[in-house]
Amino acid sequence: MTDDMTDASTGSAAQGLAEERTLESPLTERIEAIMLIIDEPIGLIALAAAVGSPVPAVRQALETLVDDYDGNGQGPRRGFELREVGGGWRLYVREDHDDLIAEFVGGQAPARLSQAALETLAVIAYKQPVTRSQVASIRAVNVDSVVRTLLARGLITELFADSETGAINYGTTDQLLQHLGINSLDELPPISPLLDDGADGFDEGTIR
Amino acid sequence: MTDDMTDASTGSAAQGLAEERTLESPLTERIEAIMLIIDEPIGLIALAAAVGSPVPAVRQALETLVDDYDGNGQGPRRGFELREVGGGWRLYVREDHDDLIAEFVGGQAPARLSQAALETLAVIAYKQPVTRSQVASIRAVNVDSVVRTLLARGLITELFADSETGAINYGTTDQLLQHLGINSLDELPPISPLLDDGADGFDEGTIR
Amino acid sequence: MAPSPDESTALDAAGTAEDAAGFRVSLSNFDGPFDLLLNLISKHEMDITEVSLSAVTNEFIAYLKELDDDEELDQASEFLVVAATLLDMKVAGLLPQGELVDAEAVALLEARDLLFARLLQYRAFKEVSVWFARCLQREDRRHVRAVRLDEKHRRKTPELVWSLTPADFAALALLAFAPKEIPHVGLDHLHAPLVSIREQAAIVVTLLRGTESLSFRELVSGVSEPGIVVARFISVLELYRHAALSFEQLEPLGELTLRWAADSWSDETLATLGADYDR
Repeated sequence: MTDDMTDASTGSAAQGLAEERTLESPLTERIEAIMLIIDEPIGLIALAAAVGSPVPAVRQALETLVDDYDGNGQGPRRGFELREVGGGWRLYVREDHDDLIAEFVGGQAPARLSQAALETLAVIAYKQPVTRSQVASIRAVNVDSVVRTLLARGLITELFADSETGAINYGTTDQLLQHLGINSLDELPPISPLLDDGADGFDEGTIR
Repeated sequence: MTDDMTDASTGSAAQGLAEERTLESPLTERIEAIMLIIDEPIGLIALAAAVGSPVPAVRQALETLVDDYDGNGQGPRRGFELREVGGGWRLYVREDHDDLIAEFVGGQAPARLSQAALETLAVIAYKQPVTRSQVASIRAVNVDSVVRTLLARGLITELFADSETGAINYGTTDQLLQHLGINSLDELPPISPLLDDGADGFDEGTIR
Repeated sequence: MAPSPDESTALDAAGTAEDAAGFRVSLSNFDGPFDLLLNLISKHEMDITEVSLSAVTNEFIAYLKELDDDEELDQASEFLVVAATLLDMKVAGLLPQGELVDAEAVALLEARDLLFARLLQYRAFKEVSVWFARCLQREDRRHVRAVRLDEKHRRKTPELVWSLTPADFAALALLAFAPKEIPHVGLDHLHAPLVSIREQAAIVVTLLRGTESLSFRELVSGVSEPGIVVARFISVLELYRHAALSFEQLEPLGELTLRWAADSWSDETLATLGADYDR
């Protein structure tokens, strides 16, 4: 019976806390929204500007979130954590799960590039700098995921954003040159846009 | 008194649930870890394989997480949510914060599809697998360039070539489902474009 | 008689098509949105044969002129689809139907049903495209987590196996650049090349003056294009109007024999020949 009482009071204390949380939750929610989409750590001041709240409040909300994710709030511990690294905040997979991630990533990325990836890479190599939509229209298929793969493999890189459209232009990396065993792009065999005189260098047997 | 009893029993039931949660939390954590690193939706079975747990357990853990993030668990509502879209699960910024994020990331809205492209897309979605000439006979206009656009956007794909005529059959992609925010083609609104009394079978209400 | 749409139907149909603002039709027997017209026709509340498609078309062209380019293209392509179907329906509707239900009449009815079906099907897809647009637009605004893999995890990816030589790579590039031409059905046959009646008349004149008489069959022998045959026939009629030739036909559908009969003929006449057919 006493236990029940204790439970009940804990319950209502927790409830009070929950209400308080609810009041501030919009700020933690806004921070979480930003955290979900950023690639690079974001500094406290930039974050405060992004969520439109004063720096001290943001700092406090970040602490709340860190505690939350570590399982020191009301909910369970999360599989990710919020960390301040190099002057900025960002979500990271909790270290406990690194092996899981390594295994998953290893299973995801095959050792060989697909035919689609290779053709896209070839288009970028010969057309660079080139945007994704330009590649897509040459290949007549969507190349978004293939471009991601090539980026992740370090075979291509983002060169610059088009000043007008903001579209990112891609080019190949030195790593590709190393794989091909050449020193510069000039050493790529010339291909003519017209097949007739390009056909010399075009050996069906080597393609498949 | 009766009320108290009810409260108490509810309380301990909730506690029981909480303990259960704690026990399974490693699974939700593992799922969260995977969710944090994927860049396309992950299907239930692939996810179960990744986290090394049976499918039913993973399905239940996903439900727990969805509830958690929606604020129906023990912690506060989160600024992100877990959605099943395009045949798999993925983390999204909660809709309430889309404006905040849009402001933060800037950039411009992607080009909208033309009315012709939308109608062609609708025909392909409902009639797939379907050839271009079949689409054209419904749309009664040449659809070549529209099909090209839809291919380049990754919304449709070439399924197979007709064994007799060699005509290419098109179908929609999982990416289209993602762009529509639905999980499968079953979620398309029903239309019955057939035939004699098609007007009756066609319920405007369900579409708008 | 084509009824003017009664109030309730008009309201009902207008309600379902309210966002289809846009093109309105004003005919002697109908005034309202184009969509409503289709509704009425598809519900058999208006007779397609009573609708002047040319009047609808004229109005539509006037309407188009007030739109900007994008809108114009969309609306025009839609109108073409619908108008073509209406035209088909009208043709089927105007053809005589015997009182007896013979095979031909049944086929005709089926053809009409088919056309209805086509119209309704087209409209169904058009309507549902609104749902597509709305979903795409809503989802465009959503933000999904798509963050590059941490360097620390990226290093765990298996080493890339690379086996292509620069020559292989160039061959791949050629393959990738080869235009993936989407084969298409030519529409050229829908636009028969224009045939000049004047040119054909000149040929007719030359042929007839060089000989005593010619049958029409001889006049068009070796010509395979229907357009040219038609143009030659029209020029024969025109030349006859100018009393430049005479013809005789001994029995109905029999051989048509042509003779050059002009007393005075100047090539200036030729220059104005067939002006009625100019547009």
